[in-house]
Amino acid sequence: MQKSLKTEFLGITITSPLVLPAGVMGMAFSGFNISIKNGAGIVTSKSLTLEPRIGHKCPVVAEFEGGILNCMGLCNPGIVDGLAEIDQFKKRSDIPVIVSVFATNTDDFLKLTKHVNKSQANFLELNLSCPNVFDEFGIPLAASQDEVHNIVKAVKQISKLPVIAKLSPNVYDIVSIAKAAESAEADALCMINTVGPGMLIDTKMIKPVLFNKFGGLSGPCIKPIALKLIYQTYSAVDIPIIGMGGVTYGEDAIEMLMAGAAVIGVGTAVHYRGIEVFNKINEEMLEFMEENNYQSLKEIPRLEKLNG
Amino acid sequence: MQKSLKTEFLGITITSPLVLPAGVMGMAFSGFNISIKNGAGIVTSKSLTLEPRIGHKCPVVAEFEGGILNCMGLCNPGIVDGLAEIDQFKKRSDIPVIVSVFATNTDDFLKLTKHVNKSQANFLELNLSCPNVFDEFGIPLAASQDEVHNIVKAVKQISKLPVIAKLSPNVYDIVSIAKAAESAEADALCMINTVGPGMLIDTKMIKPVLFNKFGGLSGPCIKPIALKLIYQTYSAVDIPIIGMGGVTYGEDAIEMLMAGAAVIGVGTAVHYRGIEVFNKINEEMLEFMEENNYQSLKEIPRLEKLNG
Amino acid sequence: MDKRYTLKIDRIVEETSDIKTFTFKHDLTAKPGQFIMLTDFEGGEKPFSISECSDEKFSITVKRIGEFTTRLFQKCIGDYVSIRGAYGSSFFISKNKVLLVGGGYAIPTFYFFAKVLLGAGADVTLINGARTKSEHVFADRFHELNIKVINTTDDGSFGEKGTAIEIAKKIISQEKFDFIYASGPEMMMKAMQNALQDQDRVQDQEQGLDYEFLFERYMKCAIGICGNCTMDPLGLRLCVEGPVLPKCKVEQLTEFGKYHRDASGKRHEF
Amino acid sequence: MDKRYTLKIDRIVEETSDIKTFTFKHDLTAKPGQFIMLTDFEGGEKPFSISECSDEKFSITVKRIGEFTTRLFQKCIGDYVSIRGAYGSSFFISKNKVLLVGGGYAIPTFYFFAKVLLGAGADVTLINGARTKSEHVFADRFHELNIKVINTTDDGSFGEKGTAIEIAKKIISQEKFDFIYASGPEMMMKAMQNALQDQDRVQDQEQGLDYEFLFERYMKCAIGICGNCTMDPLGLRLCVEGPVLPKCKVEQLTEFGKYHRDASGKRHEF
Ligand SMILES: Cc1cc2nc3c(=O)[nH]c(=O)nc-3n(C[C@H](O)[C@H](O)[C@H](O)COP(=O)(O)OP(=O)(O)OC[C@H]3O[C@@H](n4cnc5c(N)ncnc54)[C@H](O)[C@@H]3O)c2cc1C
Ligand SMILES: Cc1cc2nc3c(=O)[nH]c(=O)nc-3n(C[C@H](O)[C@H](O)[C@H](O)COP(=O)(O)OP(=O)(O)OC[C@H]3O[C@@H](n4cnc5c(N)ncnc54)[C@H](O)[C@@H]3O)c2cc1C
Ligand SMILES: Cc1cc2nc3c(=O)[nH]c(=O)nc-3n(C[C@H](O)[C@H](O)[C@H](O)COP(=O)(O)O)c2cc1C
Ligand SMILES: Cc1cc2nc3c(=O)[nH]c(=O)nc-3n(C[C@H](O)[C@H](O)[C@H](O)COP(=O)(O)O)c2cc1C
Ligand code: FES
Ligand code: FES
Repeated sequence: MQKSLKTEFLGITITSPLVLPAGVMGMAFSGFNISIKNGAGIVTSKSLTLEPRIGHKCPVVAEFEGGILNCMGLCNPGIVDGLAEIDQFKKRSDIPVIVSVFATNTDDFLKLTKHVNKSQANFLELNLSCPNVFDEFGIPLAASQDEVHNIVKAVKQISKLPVIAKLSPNVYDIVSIAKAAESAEADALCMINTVGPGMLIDTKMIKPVLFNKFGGLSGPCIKPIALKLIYQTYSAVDIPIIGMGGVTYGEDAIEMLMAGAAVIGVGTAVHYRGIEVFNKINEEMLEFMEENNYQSLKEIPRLEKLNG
Repeated sequence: MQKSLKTEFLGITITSPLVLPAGVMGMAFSGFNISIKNGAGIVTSKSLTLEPRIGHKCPVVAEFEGGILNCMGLCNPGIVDGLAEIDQFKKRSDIPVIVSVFATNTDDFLKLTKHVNKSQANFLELNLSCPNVFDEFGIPLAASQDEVHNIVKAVKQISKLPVIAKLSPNVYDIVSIAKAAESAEADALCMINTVGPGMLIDTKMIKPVLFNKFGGLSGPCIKPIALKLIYQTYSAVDIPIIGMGGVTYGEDAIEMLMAGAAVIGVGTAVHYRGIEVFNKINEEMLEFMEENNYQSLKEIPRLEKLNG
Repeated sequence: MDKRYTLKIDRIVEETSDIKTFTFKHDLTAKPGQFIMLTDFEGGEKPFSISECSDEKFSITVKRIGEFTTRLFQKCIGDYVSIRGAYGSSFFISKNKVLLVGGGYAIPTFYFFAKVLLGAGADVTLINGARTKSEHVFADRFHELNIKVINTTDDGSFGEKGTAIEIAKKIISQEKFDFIYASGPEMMMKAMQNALQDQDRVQDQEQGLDYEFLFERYMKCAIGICGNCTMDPLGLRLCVEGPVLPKCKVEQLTEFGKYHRDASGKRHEF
Repeated sequence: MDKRYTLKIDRIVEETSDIKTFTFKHDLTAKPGQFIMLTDFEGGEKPFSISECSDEKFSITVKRIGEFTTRLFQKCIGDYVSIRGAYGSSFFISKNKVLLVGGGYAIPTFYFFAKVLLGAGADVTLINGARTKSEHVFADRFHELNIKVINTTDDGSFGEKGTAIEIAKKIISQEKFDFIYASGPEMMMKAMQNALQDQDRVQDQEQGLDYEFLFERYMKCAIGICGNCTMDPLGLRLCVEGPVLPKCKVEQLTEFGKYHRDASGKRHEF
């Protein structure tokens, strides 16, 4: 039998489990085009906000051994123009689109949801990973069970689309956050967002390399952190997980599946291996299946769940 | 004038600002010997506990792109045998020794301190980075201002040696933790301990690579996280910082200094560049000083402090 | 890993009142058409084409436009700036008869390119345009090369009178070129494309004249991940698949000469 | 980055009731004396010397001792185990007359080594010892090589009667060797060192007989960071600077034949 990467995600059939994650290649409909041409099975928009944002001043990326730092600053053309790009994409393609939205409070998330309801997108992803907004106990929004629960719950009440909660890795107890989202009826989780943040210094000019000083880590070196958090979460919740963080080769994607991911995001690897990375990883996953005698993704086993 | 790496740390003159950090090369007095022969200016013992610990079952290390995971599990011969190794080292060398101790509560830290008071060590380092002990609010010990404050304060009351608090990077607000240690009269801070933890999976055997499943990240890829946390802390406290995390080349050490470190730990790099790494980095720092016309470490500027 | 290099400015040449060439001692090993990202860590990191490049040094030629380039113009020899790259695609190196058409700050990259073309044995004609004499650059440097140079200004104050495109139109109707390269304002390149298409119709060629254009889009990461510089509808990332695009791609670009995206990703008409 | 390889057991040979050789199809590119770390991810990862090594395959020869090796003995052909390495120092490859002295599970690494020595043109004598016939290994394989083999057992049940050291003592007093290599229990190697020192006194040589010993210490990381395997007082990490140590180092080891450290770093007398 022909090995296949076909799978289902929240009821929609996809030809590859690889997801273009939020913010990578992601302002223009043509960024989606080229990603699916190169083998992505789902695409995610840049996180859209109510108003356009030009983001932080450059430099907004810096490389280090094992990954990159970025402080794009959520630059995006705003929800209206952003959705227009998605609709333009959807005119030509039926590949599912996740629209990512970002806000710092429930009201704004609801406003964004209303916009999204009128779009052609397939899924709504809530970027709940903001490290700069705190709840009443001084806990970052992304780490507050209550905030996560309340936002997801409110959005679920009005969203016409399945809702995905995108979680931050920088929390003490990922399981409680994941459960808070699940109990608010999130349809899926997306994890992980960038790690850290971190900083690099130019030793000649004695300045932080990033103008914003700090930026989140992505790329190969965050894979171990992603796998651990995904595995813990998979062991504790029943909703599917979009697993991402450092996936660069087919092996990494298989690790994500074994840790419990339903589908797999490939972001920073676009830099390391070109936009063809999706096709390359698809190919490598098929080779792995061939070597290890799996017919379909479903057959690839998961790790035994953590107890407790 | 001859460029020099000579500097002072808590009143003791050292010939190199490079520190062998806790747990690296560190059960036997001979591990200290070889480190100082290769250019380290200060050595730190493995974190010692009241009783010997054999640590976790192997595999306890795993490599990935940009760093390594380890879950040694605080294996150590116990405080008595550990201090004996230090005393044996001190018979032959006057290079300063930091004795690192680990406990999960104030009482045990006090017992350890009493042992250390009778040893030849120069500094006492409290490993406060345990992710597995929680305070009454469910916050890990390392992230609890109160716990950190109380332990440091109690130890300071009886310690004959200057006390260094070793902080975890995995906290929401490093500044408040650092200030809690400072206000309890810690003499210095040591940061950062390992990041994460993370996990890797063997895709053929469908098992976590580490028998303990999870292990902390160290090595080049954690440098950005270390720099950021050290910089934030340096901007907020007045006590010296032992800066570490991924330092592998002279440039990295200079970055640490610019971020605000007083002296610099070099751990995982011993794997990448051999035990000669201390001499190599010393050499590279001198080259940097030559190129940029600094006569002494003191002349190397720090970044402007963060305000607030 | 792409390394960042922090370099001292080794030489500054004032080309015009608002164009300067900055030279750095550094082995960039770039190809013609590629660019670097340059920052002073004071806010802003911008792409600049390479106007000269050898084993020991390279140059960029910069027009003062806004905040960033104004600050750059205040720097002196010995001041540090930090660069990364070279990035992006480069020009096809023809061995035959080629025409280079450009204007303003976009022409100096052809100086680097012309030398490489000559090394490859090409027969090079250059149209170097500007609005007026005081904005015309690199005339003397191109003059020293073994190429045919046609200087033009819109107002006739230097060289022939007319836009670079008007001159180009004339010359391609008279001479047969194997390859055309253009670098300059987008609407100039659009006009160039029209001129080439007209010429193809006149000559009734099957293949048509082959060409490459050097594009500019707002760049942030320059390493192909942020998507800020993608061109519709192909999703070409100008920082990776560009800035030099071949005819077969250019012909498919629906946004060429129509709109571009700003730092937020919002579209703006030209 | 040192990669980990998860491999199927390709072949298992029962050497004795508690020694087995496991062969894997994998290009390890190891040098004689080096070791791999092997795990089944069920708790435990242990160092094993390489007893055979070519471009296509390699072998280890394992004695069943405790929990880990007992589990390993239950594995079948086709089962996976995971390895990393090869790690550590390797034997000096002499071109001259050499003596290899070893016993038990420590002898098979000399099979790999002897073949390399022969390739280098050395004249090889091997003393292969064991307590009794049923514990003696690799006799037939060594027999096939173009080397001089002396098999010994403590009880005389196979080959000459006596310990490997007793035989070695005799032979070095009779023949002149350029290099001696030993691999086996630490107290055996200590006895060997004493024998060599005695011989040096007898022969009144300036330099003395040169030698290398293969040591064992409790290893955890095998990449030189955890410090579990350091040997006093030099701080040699047996996983990096060892397991093969040259005479000049061995002579300085104060812990040799005296104590070793366990998994906690605690010292234990031999
Ligand atoms: C591939 C490429 C090569 C270039 N080569 C040169 C060159 O050799 N010489 C030269 O003088 N200029 C070159 N530019 C343009 C140069 O990067 C901008 O002129 C410069 O960034 C303007 O900065 P500013 O702050 O002074 O002006 P601003 O006031 O910030 O902007 C003025 C204009 O420049 C555009 N711009 C600003 N930042 C960027 C950016 N990061 N990427 C693209 N466009 C931007 C804006 O859209 C705006 O229209 C090149 C651009 C690209 C994309
Ligand atoms: C460089 C080196 C090469 C070796 N080569 C071989 C070989 O080729 N064949 C072979 O059979 N054995 C070899 N060993 C020894 C082998 O690693 C141990 O015998 C094995 O780990 C015992 O495991 P166990 O769980 O069965 O026994 P346990 O019951 O765990 O231990 C039995 C004994 O083995 C020692 N030991 C246990 N774990 C380790 C470890 N990780 N590192 C070092 N010593 C350990 C203990 O100190 C104890 O004395 C080698 C050891 C080293 C250091
Ligand atoms: C340049 C860049 C921009 C990003 N922008 C967003 C964003 O807007 N919203 C979001 O949820 N995640 C964003 N991310 C995070 C990614 O979606 C992803 O979670 C992360 O990069 C880890 O995956 P990777 O290692 O495969 O890149 C961004 C990442 C990068 C590198
Ligand atoms: C193998 C290993 C063991 C460690 N053991 C300890 C320890 O016992 N106590 C402690 O405070 N830190 C321990 N650490 C953390 C280091 O001291 C250091 O904080 C960390 O590795 C970051 O520095 P590096 O990237 O230079 O290694 C250990 C690190 C490693 C790699
Ligand atoms: S500038 Fe980011 S993709 Fe081109
Ligand atoms: S086993 Fe860790 S240093 Fe040798």
